[in-house]
Amino acid sequence: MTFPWLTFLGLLPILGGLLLLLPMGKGAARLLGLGFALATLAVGLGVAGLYAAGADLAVQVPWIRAFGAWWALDVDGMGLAMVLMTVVLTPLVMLAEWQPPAGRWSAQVFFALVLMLQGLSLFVFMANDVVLFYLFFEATLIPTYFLIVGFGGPRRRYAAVKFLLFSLAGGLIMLASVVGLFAISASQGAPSYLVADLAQLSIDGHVGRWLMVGFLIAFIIKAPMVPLHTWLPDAAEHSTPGTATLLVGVLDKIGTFGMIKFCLGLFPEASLWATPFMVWFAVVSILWGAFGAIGSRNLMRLVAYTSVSHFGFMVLGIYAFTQASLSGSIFYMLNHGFSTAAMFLVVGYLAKRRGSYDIEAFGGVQKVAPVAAGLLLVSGLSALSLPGMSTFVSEFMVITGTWSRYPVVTAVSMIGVVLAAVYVLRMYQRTMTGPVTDATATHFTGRDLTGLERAIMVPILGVLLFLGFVPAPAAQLVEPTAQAILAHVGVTDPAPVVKGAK
Amino acid sequence: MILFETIAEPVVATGMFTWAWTMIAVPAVVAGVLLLAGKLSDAWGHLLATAAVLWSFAIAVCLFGHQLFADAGSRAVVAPLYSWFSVGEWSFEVGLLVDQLSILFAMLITGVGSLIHIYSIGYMAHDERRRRFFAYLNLFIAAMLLLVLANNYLVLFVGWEGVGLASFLLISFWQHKPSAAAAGTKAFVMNRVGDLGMLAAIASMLAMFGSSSFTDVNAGAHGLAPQWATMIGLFLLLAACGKSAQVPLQAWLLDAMEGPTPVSALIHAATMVTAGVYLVVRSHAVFETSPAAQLAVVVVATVTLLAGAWIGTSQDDIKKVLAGSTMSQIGYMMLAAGIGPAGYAFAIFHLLTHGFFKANMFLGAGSVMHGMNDDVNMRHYGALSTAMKWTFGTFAMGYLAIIGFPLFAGYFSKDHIIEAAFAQNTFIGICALIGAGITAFYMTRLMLMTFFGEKRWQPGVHPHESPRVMTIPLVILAVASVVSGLVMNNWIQEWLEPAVGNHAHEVSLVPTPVGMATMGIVAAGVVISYLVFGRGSIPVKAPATNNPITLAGRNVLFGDQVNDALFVTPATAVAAAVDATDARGIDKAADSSADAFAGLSTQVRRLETGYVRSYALTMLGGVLFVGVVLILSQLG
Amino acid sequence: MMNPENYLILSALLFAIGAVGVLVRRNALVAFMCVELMLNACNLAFVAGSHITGVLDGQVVAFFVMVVAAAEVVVGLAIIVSIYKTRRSTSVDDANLLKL
Amino acid sequence: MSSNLMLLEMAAPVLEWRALAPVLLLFGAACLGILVEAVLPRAYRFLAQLVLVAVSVVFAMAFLVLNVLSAYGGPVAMGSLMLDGPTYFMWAALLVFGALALMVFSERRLNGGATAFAASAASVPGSRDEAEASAARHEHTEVYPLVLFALAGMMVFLASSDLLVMFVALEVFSLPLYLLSGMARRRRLLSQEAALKYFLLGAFSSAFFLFGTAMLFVVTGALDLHAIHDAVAGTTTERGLVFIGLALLSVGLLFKVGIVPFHSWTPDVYMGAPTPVTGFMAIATKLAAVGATMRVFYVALDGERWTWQPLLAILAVLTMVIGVVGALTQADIKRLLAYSSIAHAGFILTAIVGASQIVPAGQATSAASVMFYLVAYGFATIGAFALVTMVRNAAGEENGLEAWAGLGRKNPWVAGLFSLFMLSFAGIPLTGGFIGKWAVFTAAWRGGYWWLVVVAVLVSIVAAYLYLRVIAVMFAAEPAQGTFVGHASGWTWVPVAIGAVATVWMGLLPDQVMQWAAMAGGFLR
Repeated sequence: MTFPWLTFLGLLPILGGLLLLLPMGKGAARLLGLGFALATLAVGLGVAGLYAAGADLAVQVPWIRAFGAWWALDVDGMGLAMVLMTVVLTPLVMLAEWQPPAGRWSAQVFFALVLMLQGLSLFVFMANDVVLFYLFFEATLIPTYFLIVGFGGPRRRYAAVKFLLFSLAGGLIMLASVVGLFAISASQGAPSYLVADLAQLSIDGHVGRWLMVGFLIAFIIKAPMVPLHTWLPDAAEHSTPGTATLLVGVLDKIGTFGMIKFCLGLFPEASLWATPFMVWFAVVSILWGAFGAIGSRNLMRLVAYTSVSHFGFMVLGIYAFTQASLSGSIFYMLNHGFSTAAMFLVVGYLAKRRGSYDIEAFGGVQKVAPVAAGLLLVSGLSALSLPGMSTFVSEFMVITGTWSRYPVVTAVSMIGVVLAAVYVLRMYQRTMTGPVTDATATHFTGRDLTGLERAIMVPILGVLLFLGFVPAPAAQLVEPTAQAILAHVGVTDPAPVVKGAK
Repeated sequence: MILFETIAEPVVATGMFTWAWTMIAVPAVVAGVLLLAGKLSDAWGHLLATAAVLWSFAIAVCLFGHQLFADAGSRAVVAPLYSWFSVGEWSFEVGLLVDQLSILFAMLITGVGSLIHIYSIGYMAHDERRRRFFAYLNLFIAAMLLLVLANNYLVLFVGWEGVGLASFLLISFWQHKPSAAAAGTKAFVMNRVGDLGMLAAIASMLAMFGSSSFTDVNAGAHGLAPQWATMIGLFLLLAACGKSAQVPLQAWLLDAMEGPTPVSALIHAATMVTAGVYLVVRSHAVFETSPAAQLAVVVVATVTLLAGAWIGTSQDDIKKVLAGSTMSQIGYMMLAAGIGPAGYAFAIFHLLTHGFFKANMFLGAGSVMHGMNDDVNMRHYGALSTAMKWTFGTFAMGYLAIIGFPLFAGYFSKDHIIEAAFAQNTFIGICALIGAGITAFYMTRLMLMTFFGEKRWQPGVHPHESPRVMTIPLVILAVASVVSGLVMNNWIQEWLEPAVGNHAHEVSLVPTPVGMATMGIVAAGVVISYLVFGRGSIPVKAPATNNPITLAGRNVLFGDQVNDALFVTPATAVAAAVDATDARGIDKAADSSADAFAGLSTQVRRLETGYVRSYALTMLGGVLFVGVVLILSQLG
Repeated sequence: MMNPENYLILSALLFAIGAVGVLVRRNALVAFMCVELMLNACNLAFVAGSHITGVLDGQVVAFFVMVVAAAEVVVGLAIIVSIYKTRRSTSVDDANLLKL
Repeated sequence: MSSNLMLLEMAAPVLEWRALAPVLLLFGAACLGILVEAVLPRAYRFLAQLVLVAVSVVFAMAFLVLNVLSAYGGPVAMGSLMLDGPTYFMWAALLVFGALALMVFSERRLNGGATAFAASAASVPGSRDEAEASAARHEHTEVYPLVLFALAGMMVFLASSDLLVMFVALEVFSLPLYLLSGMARRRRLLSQEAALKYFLLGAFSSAFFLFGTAMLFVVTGALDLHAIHDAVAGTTTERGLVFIGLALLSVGLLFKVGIVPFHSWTPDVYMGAPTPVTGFMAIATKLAAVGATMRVFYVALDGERWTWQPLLAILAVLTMVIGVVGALTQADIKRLLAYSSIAHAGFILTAIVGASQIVPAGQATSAASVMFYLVAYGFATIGAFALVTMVRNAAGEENGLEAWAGLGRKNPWVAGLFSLFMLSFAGIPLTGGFIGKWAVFTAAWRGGYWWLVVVAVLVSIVAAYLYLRVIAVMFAAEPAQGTFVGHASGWTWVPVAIGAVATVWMGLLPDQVMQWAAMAGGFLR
């Protein structure tokens, strides 16, 4: 048996996190944590290399035999994209949170929780068994909860409980579906929770629909989509930027990831049935999130709402069922991770100096801290999907792909593109431009970003720019997943209307 | 009319043409270097940036020369760069199309761009953020070149948004001024509205043709269903309206004058705002398939050319007058482009000449402001013709060119458009004619208020001529304003024909009847303007008026008010409603369901009275309950 | 001979009286005696059942139940006495600290 | 007890000593324990009891394993006990949990050298007698034999295939628990009140159990479950009596499980009883009662399943809802855990309702799922109650939730482990609680009760809040004044550690336990 790379990849940070729970010096703890994160990054890149080389990474060991559950891990293009995003973002988050907020828990605990969260998330993206997925899906909530409660803002208790309850509610509804899957699987022979085996069952009709809805509700809450999104702005507002990055950038991806892998993968017929509803639902999210961002008076809330809008695009792309839109959605997931990370971290830098996330508290920062302002602008541009940023490519894929099937829906959703410009630039305008306010002068003069803070942004923006100009590798990575899913669902792209144009 | 078969397939780039990408890459890289290097490059940044544009200009000129001497069939060259990405059946290549149309643009952009870079060295000399300014300018040059050199709509769109970004950055360059920051945001957002059109157009093209390359779209356009041809045409028009400040997306352009004047000259007069015209001409095959879309272009153009002129008559800010004028002139170009094959070449012709004379005048205005302590109010000017001789002289060339003084650049290019308009539709022609008259009126007003009459200078202002580094570009542009019409008059139609599929008309230097009429109207405009503004003194403060025409003009035809009423206010209200729904609707529901459970919990706990006898009673009740259920289940 | 089912009815009545007694009597001792009454009602039912079915087990059960009841009395009295010593009251309604 | 009129001669009862050894060892040790109390001086009693307990439990376990390994089972003691898979599994579980609970009983460091039990349970609280007994460091080492009796009674209870034996066993394990409930060292009034309530209601419920038995006996003429099953299947006329019997029998069983509406005693008793006893009751009673319930319903009343399935389904819903909702606003941690135990009984009941008894080899029956759940729940319960004993104020144990505020700062380990157990109760993955919950839901769905699963899932959402609230209090609130974590000895820490490890182990790698449960999954008739 070859070395179980995927198991190792997921366990490494978890072990690191557990190790960090032991008493040790603060400096040592942080270095150790960072070391584990970097080691995980290295292993993650190694896994990517192996994947590229065509190695079979799949692990499949009986786990709970009585229920046909397997310790089954594997990565496809989408999974690998998410894995890479996670392993890259984690060390950056650690560096950005090198000094957790005063009066909260210690950096050691933060690092430990981040590592555990990372490991659990990695398993989520690699799990190839429904129960295994569910297990880690729910388990990620715990470290996240503590990350919010232990390090967040004034209303962190409320926000953390809200986050956990919304997520758990979704998760438990999904549990009902998971249980139902077993009953069906068992009634059709030997029970198995392997995704591949369940996909073979082609569960149609009412049963399939109801089971699909169970999964879908969980993912809708996770993604989050209107009207089950209100936990996100609160959670983001009352957590640290690093936590928010992991929460929105990585964890929320499980929502869209799950829709593709489980809703579409296990219930193709039911998913098609849900399409009209989901498409409009996505549009509502896009616009709602955008308007929410426009109305936000708090920077973290604003970024959170932008994410609601962006998740709307991802969902739209998923339920448009074209190669372009679906590939675009997956690519969007990757890009959004980095884009949100950039936004949250820069906002964090600003808030660390100003001591407030309120938009009103800023003004004229550009004059005294041009680098911070510039980075905020670039991050914002990535959020509004400016060409040259990878976010553009994915949004373009989603929009054009969806257009070829639902032009009217897409046209409505595109209002979100304009609103994106409004919320990003208005935010920039109100905080960074104008005359230098007294508060800005006090808090920002001579306190532009430090070298470390700038260095953290380099890989994030670097990825966004690189994939903006050279998106082909990422597109090639995710496209096979999209193809496979579409083939499984049994949908083909609409052919060009005008024949022989090309 | 179907003309696609006349379009030659471009040949693949060889030799010199393989260098075409450096036109874009060099300014882009320099922009990046200047931004990343920070203060290190303060000392030499502007020089490097200027050199970068000159490099691009040199390449453009070389390519143009190459094309001039090549035979007509191999002039259009495509230079594939790399495969951007592909998904499903769609693949998106990054490639450059250097054809007769794009090379003219490239030269205009890099040529005027170079002059403006040079001019800016002087103009921005005292600005502490000059390096950053040059970086943005270079970014703009790169994006604009990408826009015009792209060989497919998607890459064009990248450039399209890139210039939007550069425009945003440059308009709000003086960020400490809230008005500048707001203007930048406004420009970007309104451009984004237009971008939706672009995005929708590309999406439709992909759905229709499975490709967004010019070749495929032009080849397939005739196969479009009429409604889709119209839709794509309207989408493209929307895009063009946004970028070219055409009604109804015109409101941002006047505010854009908040940017430094070289920016206004380069971006908001000579190059970027004309991208809409380029787009329409480039997409001629689509428009030719849809008369409705063409009509829409013509209507928009006519409305805009009149609206812009109207605005120009009533503004006191010299740059805003010029901006109104720009709108109006672009209206002419759009009109020509909308007319169809008869007008394409004239549209481009006017675009080029306008690029020269408007850049000339903007830079001239900048020079005036430079001498007037950055005051832009013409009512504070007067009698500058003696104080700034070079500026005045060059500005006068531009003036003559724009009003269409015989043999000056505008005379050729605009007259052709008016003629073509008459050939299309008399009403449109008359509108275009009236526009020419108004143009003469407001430009004369500008000249009179700025350079003639008595001094109305504010205290402490000592007008002086600008340094050489600023006047030399003015001179070069003035020369171009004078001669470019004459030079290109006969040549351009034939040159562009393979690229845009226009019909070459016979053009002569002898005025046609329409040309005569135009001259008459223009003369009338000049005379009326002189009668109004040339004889009496001009009040330093704008006189109060109830004249609705003047009021509308001063308020930019209430564009902002309309936008506020139609979009900003509703959007703000929706945002507030969303906020309220989240907080008082959804969250409240969640919170109150929690409260409900807490209340329920209290009630449930009350069942635990602490009295053992009541517990026993509960048990006995339970027994009865069990019995009832059993009986019911037997019945049911 | 009486219909043995009457014994069952009697036992049910006794059982019901016992149950109601537990509900209505405040004195812990009396309440406990009512429980004993219920147990004895069961005994009656067993014996009657034994008679009806002809299986002797029912009668054996009665003996077991008596023993168990005796054990219950021991424990019960211990508890009641100790609480009486503390509170000077055997009213079950006074033992009302644990609630909600 | 199967004799009939034709065979009146007395046959000497045949006892399978080896099979019964686990039970007999415990009974024997308990009796010896009583002797110890009578014979040995105070100073040696504690040690002697410990030795007795240890020896008996270890040997009982050894015999149990031996019997399992040699596949030694079937009806024993003349058919009064049934040694089948569930019996062995639950016996083993009882022995393990009993041993862990007894360790917590033995903790003396926390309380300044005294156990959690009254120095002299018979003396009046606050009296001189009590003070003197305390001063003399008297202690009730009788608790050990009492627990052994209870444990042995429970083992018999869940194994008995005869309703009379079941009744006797019910009393055998209940009576010691009544006493144990009243023996708290602190807050003795509450403790005595708990004992009184528990006793009265317990006796009341056993009367119902007995009367139900009588009714079934009247109809079927049989006491052993198998015969009842056969007889009920053949009965067409006396359905009414069968139903009365079924209903009353259920009352007695469900009372012990803590099913609504027979749950009222639970919060009061859990709260009033000494915490180690609560911990023991919470799992051991539940386990034994659930085992016996399943045995009665699956073995004796299997033919009536269409009758009792809807009934139990409704009761399951009621139980889950009342348990969870009642716990939501509790301010006392033990009371909260009591309501929580009610809720768990409801979740367990869903699987019992599902009644999927015949499944392909290697898969889990309802019984297997329930047993897994009980084990997972048991480890968490033992650990949680052991931790409850450690949180103290100057006067002793501190159970007020508001006083637990900020415990995470004071002692992250205690708060962290308690959170782990809370998460397991909440059914969050990576804990045994999740796998258990998933298993019981699966069993319910398999039995066709998918709607019950949906309801259970919805209730679980509220339940999650309940446990989360405790975690939030410990970690997110500002530390409360005057509360501290006492220094416990290994007697407390070892059960906690075992509970924690087992909880995580069953959450991550549940296969082994699940296999055991699955192998043991069928009741023999």
